[in-house]
Amino acid sequence: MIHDQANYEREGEDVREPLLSEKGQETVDVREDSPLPDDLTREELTLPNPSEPETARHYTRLSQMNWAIDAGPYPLGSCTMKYNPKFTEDVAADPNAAIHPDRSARSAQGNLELQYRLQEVLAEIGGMDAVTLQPPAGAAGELTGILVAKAYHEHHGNDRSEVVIPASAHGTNFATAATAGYDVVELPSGEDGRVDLEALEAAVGDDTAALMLTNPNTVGLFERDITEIAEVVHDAGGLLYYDGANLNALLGRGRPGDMGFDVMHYNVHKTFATPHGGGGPGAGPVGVVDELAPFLPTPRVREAAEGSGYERFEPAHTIGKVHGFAGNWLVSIKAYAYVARLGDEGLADAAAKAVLNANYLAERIDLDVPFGPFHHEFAATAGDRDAADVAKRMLDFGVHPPTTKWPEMVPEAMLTEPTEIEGQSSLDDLAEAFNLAYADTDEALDAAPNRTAAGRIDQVGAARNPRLSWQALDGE
Amino acid sequence: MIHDQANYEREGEDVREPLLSEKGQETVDVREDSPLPDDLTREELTLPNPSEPETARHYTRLSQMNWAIDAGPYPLGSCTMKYNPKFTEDVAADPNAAIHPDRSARSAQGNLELQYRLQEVLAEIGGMDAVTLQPPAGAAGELTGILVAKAYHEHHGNDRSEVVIPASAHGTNFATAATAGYDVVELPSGEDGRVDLEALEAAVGDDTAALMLTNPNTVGLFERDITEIAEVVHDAGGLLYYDGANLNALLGRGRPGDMGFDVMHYNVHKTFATPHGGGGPGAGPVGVVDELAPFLPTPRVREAAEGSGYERFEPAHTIGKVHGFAGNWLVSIKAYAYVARLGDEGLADAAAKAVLNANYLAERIDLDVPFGPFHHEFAATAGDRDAADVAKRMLDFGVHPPTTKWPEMVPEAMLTEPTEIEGQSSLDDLAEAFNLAYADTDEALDAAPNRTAAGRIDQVGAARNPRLSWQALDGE
Amino acid sequence: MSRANGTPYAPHTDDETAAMLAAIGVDDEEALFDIPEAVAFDGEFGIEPRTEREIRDECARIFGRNDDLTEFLGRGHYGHYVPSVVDHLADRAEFLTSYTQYQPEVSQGFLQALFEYQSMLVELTGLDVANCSMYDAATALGEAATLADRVRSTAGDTVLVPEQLREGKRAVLENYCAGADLTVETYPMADGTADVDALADRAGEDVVMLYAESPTVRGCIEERLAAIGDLADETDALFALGSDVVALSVLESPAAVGADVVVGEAGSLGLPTAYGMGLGIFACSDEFLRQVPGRLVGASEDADGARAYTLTLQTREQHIRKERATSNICTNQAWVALRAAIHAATLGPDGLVDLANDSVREAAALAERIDDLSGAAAPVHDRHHFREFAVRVDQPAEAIAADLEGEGFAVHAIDDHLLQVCVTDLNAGETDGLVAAFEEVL
Amino acid sequence: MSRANGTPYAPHTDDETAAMLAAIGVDDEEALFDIPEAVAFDGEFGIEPRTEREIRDECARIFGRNDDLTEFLGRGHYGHYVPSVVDHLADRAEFLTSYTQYQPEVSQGFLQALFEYQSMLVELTGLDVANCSMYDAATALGEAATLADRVRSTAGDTVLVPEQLREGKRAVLENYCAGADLTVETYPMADGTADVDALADRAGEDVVMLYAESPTVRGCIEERLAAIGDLADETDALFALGSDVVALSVLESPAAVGADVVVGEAGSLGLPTAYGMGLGIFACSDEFLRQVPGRLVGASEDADGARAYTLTLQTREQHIRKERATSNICTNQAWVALRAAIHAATLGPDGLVDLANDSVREAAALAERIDDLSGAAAPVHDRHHFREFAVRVDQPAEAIAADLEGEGFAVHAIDDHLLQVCVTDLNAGETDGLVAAFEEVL
Ligand SMILES: Cc1ncc(COP(=O)(O)O)c(C=O)c1O
Ligand SMILES: Cc1ncc(COP(=O)(O)O)c(C=O)c1O
Repeated sequence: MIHDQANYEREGEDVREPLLSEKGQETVDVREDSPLPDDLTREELTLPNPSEPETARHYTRLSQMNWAIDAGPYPLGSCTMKYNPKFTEDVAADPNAAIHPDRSARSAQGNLELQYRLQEVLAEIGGMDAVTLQPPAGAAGELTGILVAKAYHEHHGNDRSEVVIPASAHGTNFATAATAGYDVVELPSGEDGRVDLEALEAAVGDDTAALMLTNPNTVGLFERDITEIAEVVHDAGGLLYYDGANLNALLGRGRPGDMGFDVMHYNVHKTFATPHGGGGPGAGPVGVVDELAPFLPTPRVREAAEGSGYERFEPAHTIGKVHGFAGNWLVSIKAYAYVARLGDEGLADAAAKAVLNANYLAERIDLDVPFGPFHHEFAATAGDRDAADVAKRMLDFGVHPPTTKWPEMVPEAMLTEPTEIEGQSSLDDLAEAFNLAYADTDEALDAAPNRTAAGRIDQVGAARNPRLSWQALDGE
Repeated sequence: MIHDQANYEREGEDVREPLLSEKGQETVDVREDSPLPDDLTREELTLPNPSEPETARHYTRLSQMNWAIDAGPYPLGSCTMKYNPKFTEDVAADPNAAIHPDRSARSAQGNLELQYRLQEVLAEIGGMDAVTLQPPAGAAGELTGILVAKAYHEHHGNDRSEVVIPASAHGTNFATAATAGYDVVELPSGEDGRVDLEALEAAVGDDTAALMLTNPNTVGLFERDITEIAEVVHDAGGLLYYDGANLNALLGRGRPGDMGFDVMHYNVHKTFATPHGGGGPGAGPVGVVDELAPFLPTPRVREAAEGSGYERFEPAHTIGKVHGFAGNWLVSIKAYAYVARLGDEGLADAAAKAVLNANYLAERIDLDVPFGPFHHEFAATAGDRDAADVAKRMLDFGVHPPTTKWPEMVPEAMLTEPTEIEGQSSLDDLAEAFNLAYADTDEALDAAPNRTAAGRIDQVGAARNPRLSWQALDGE
Repeated sequence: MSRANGTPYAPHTDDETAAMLAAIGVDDEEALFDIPEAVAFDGEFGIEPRTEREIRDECARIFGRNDDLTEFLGRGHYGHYVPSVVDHLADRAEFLTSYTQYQPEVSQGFLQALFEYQSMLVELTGLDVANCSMYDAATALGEAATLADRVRSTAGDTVLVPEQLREGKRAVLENYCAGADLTVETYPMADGTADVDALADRAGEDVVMLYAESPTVRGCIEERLAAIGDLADETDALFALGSDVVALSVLESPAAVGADVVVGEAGSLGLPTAYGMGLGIFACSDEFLRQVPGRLVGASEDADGARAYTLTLQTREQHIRKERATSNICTNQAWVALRAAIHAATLGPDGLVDLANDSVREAAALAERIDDLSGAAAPVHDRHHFREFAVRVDQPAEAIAADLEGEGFAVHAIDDHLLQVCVTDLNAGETDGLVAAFEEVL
Repeated sequence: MSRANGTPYAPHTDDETAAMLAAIGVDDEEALFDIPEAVAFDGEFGIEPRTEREIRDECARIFGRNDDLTEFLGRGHYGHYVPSVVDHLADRAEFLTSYTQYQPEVSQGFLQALFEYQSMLVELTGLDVANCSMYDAATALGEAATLADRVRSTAGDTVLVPEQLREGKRAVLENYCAGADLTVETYPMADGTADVDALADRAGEDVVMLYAESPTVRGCIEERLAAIGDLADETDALFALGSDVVALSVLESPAAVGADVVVGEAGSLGLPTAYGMGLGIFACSDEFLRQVPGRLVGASEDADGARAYTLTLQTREQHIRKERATSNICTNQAWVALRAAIHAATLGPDGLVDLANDSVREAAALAERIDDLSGAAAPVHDRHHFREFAVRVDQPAEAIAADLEGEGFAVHAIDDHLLQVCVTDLNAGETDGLVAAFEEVL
């Protein structure tokens, strides 16, 4: 397939759709009409003031210059770009759900009920005992989980200082552990791409607060030794944290709770198909086993005394809060609607088709895939080609390329996760894009992309000379 | 400006986004599960069965291959392509308004009230005494109006056989008169582009049922002699029909009723900014003076006895119905919301800005504009260039071209109506597109357009070898 | 850079307005108007501008005055559940805010969608050609009559329609017929469908078009369509069949029973219950291709030889053929056709057939339950029903309908002692309530 | 071509599944799973799949169980009327269903929108740099503390915050501070704003960050921000200012009062009342550019020399810098930032300033009316208020709030005899009702 992306360009001026500021700004004398004394107010405010038709056109054009899952395949590995069912938007737009978080529990029974229901289904799916919906994204879920683990250890008089993380883990795992005040112990990958038990044993000890793991891992391999891994960590008094980013591969076939994980986050903008929105909002609910439940953020929601609905409560040893209010509520609603739509069968089928798709696509491409058997994603290697260049060239063929150059254990990695939503023909399109790009000349790769709104962008220059606002462009 | 339109193309196969049927069809054995006897059912049904993600992607891609007012200027003369305020969509989506037309009046007071209110404001705006909302488009309004005129004449024992229509009128005027069973008398345009009073006097007589006129006319000229025109027609016993397509130029500055028109339609998808939807749905309410009110379609809506709300009633000599139910209801709602948003001032300003825009744009382009002073639209002439070719070339410059080759009184006409919603900069874009295209080489014009999803399309071939369904493409 | 009061939908700042006036060479916008004083308007409409939010509140209040009834209403306007994806896709601005596809190169998206809609109708009717919409079933029927007038060289001028026909449809037909000097006459019905024997007696050289419906307005599935078609054929009358897009997915193919033209309603897909707003079907055989009313999208090639779509056979249309056009229709229901096509795609043939089968089953089941009540008999007609059926009540129908309304349910009162009840997926979950209400009021 | 039961969001027909399995060379999907039996799950979740329509009905029923109250609630989460155009544009699938802009060439649209959002925040704060979002005001405050920890080489580890601070915000801050070994301490308030004299006494070398808010959680506009900024400066502490996007349009520019960082809430534009869902502001001066948490969009050039946008300075971020990243944030609130930007564009500076001015005027007017009632005094603090204010009541506040709830109104009970009331454009039309209810229950 060939895709020309829409473009609106002003040739002489070397800009595409002009900035709102370039279309016209207005300066308001703030003090003129102000009910406040002058010393409390600013003098003036200068902002764009487009009319509604101009606003509509501006953002319509911008949107047309943006790739999306509704335009075509978007197989970013580790990102689980699923189709976002439209009806979930309508459910979330219910004005009755649009209430203030400080409502009394009595007057917010509807929201509490939905929160409770979502907590329950998530606990079931993850094999966990208790769930909080508060964390507003996966990384926030990680922080919540690690803080819960920390509180648990401290509560038991255990001062542990390290979190063990496989080298192939997502950057948020490392950053989270650091944010929580832990030292990071990086675990080198085993030769088969999985955790090396010996290396784990060497890394784990009295200082180990937790091991953070995702399973299948970031190249799609199931950690077959998960029972042994759990034993090693638990024996040392550590806890097992499950990074839920890859849960889509396990739905209905394995539950972190059953594998020995003590705490996990769910990445609902991946597994449960809530829209990524160009980088959020997401939601990262956290599930824990019973022993950790008293440490979860406050408030949680539970059934109240019989027949009296739902109530909020503060867990006995709560870590406090990880979001000012109840997290990304609209996202919670969409996740609930998605899970309800699929049910047991649909969830299991989602996993099956996600794994089928990854395997089929890997079969169809000319690039090597060093590790296996993989599940919902695989890391192909671009070999002696630059993975980033191959990716740029793929853009010309009507698909979005995979995640590139990560994880590092695969050289020139192209981490690919088609998810269950692609059919055979779009997987064939993807494979063709891979193969055409991979086989193309160096010159073609250098010159790519050619059919996108913008040509290859100078990212080094952007960082060297940061211009981060239209104010910074002024006078250019 | 330069605009590349989005395109999804399958090169080898010479198709863009494949047809739904090409993506996969399913044949269902209808009788297998049918509660009906075999002799009442078809054997099988074959239709596409895309999954929801495929459906979403299909129509998202198709939409990206379609120009729209939200993408840029769309100055089709006589079409009044305004910005369609988004909030009117939300108002029309109110589930409480989504009721069945056979509801009792008592249980449908809300819908009746909105109908009544819209009737009232339209009557006020047109200077008419009574309004029906039933006609589902402008042409349907014309037919309604002419049938009302006919019924009126017949009621008064007048059997008149002709409708007089200026040569420059819209095709629907002619076709409508014919549909209503009238002979059409075509009135040649005067030298100044307006109705020639002498020609009119010659054309009008005992057989004249009505004169159909739009004012300003289709090149934007106000019929200055409208009072005399009305006299001529009325003196002969005829009625004056106002084609509301150009009402946008008159809002708050002139009312058809005050000019002597007896019956008119409002084109709400032009004047009142309801979306054109790629060719409908529209709405063509009809207003009449008191004498004609008894002939309007049934039912109409009026206030019931004091305090008891609204009721439907059948006009004494109704022509019956012109739509199976109450017309395009959702469009009526949007029109009401638009009029309410603008109010008196806004409506008058819309006309002012529409006229300002047309005059400014005409000033900016290199093409001649033979007639004037025009109001909301003008007919430029492409002179010795082919207007259709110039239009195709304009497509490459990020604008939609004007209506071409109509009306015929202007050679190689480019009938241009920017409406009030374009600002100075987009008018300058439009002017630039006009001028670049007009000045371009013959070869460039022949080869245009180049940046649209499809290149120049063979329309003669399409008509010579009609393939009107995917079934007709089978085996090609 | 500020804006004077006026329409919020014009972008002009005061400075821009001034610059533009200066470029034209006039002092103000008034100077651009060439309206003689005698006919100029300097009054007020008295319409207060309101904010977007005020209007939303106002209209919500107004629509809130509709009673909250569960509707069991049909008779030509049907509500089915419209999947959310239909709204989301059809509302895309590129579809909603575009005009008719006069420049096909930049309008491939909508053209292809309409081409696909036509193709779906071709499959559903079995006929060769379907246009991309009429306003509704009633106007489509009117257009069928004028087509018959053009293509049939019988001596006659009679359009023969069933005695039981929705009043509004008949009234619209009359208006289209009047201009063509056609006369509408009726043939008798027997138990909710055509009385074919009586029709055979009535048929003759004066008939230019014979119209039958299935399902009929009473919800009955016509059992002898082929026989009716034969009667039309015998006198060279056009056989026009009226139906509904959902029913067409399971009923005998119109082509198979000899229909020359199919008209009817397709708005039962894609549209919510919309106070009667519709989407007229118009399909016919190739023979009448140059006489079809309305717009047609055809496939062609572009300069690169790739398949492309365009409006075609436009010489039929008013903007070219003027008073000799096949119809005066211009703006039609394109966006509604798009909605119906998306809805059909979402259902797939499986879902569509299921919906149709349920329309038969639910109607039969509900009729049986009502029949069990004393004081009511249903279905009145010994026929297979689609979505709806007539109910005979001992008490006056109007009174019963009013009482049911008091209980929160709307049904049709169609004759002194006849009600009509329509069940679709939207109200199928509420039949218990309806039956209970019937019990209450009978 | 049919589909087995399973997720409705996978397109595979049975035939396709079979063909794909054959291409891989396995018999069924099970064979592709490499999960040891010991940890495999073969139970059931017990989740019944439901149709789209059933779920819509179910959720409508659930949400219907929220009482229909008119809310006068604020304290960090504010609802303003969101113009319809915001929904329509932000809901465009190209925005809503896209990922983070890792391939900028194909993501110019969203990148430009975020660049514009950053620019609006730069104007509103007067600072050089604004990121393209944090989760909410509370997490943004937490991130400010860790930034302070990184950039300030004071000996101390104290984060000094107002004694009156929303509980949730403080709790979140504590969690961010804990990891950085920072301690949160408070300074006293005087009449709803900082007690600057007491603060001067408290300030010292141990303070790494001094945080003040305007408006404060009590809705008071801080009058001595510059003095507070000076105090921070004196000990080289970071001066972090908390505010709200609407208030920023009229209040003294944070840059002018010496703020190093601005955090706060921008979700009061673009989002409806959303149960606390928000949009965290994070802006700071150039000095801290390499220490900013979260995503930044910068301008650059493409191969043709045309301006283009891209995520930039990514070496700050977790996916590159791992445990040395400036924050662990990855997915943020991009789409909410888009909504806020569209809302701001729709208002323009005029509309935004009007909204802010009304927030001052309406609060003052409502406080006055409540003050007139016997048994209540408002505003409690002798300050200028923004949107909200405290009310002292003679009776227990909890009881009054509960009684008001019985009358259909929600307000905050913030202390034994203190209520808090927030008025925005959304409820300004309902103040008569609130005052009447107060009269009823006092
Ligand atoms: C493996 C893994 N872990 C954690 C995260 C972080 O999740 P979020 O972006 O929701 O914060 C991601 C996100 O891409 C991920 O892929
Ligand atoms: C002058 C004129 N009259 C009548 C019509 C017909 O209106 P409609 O398309 O709504 O049927 C048009 C539409 O373009 C027009 O421009």
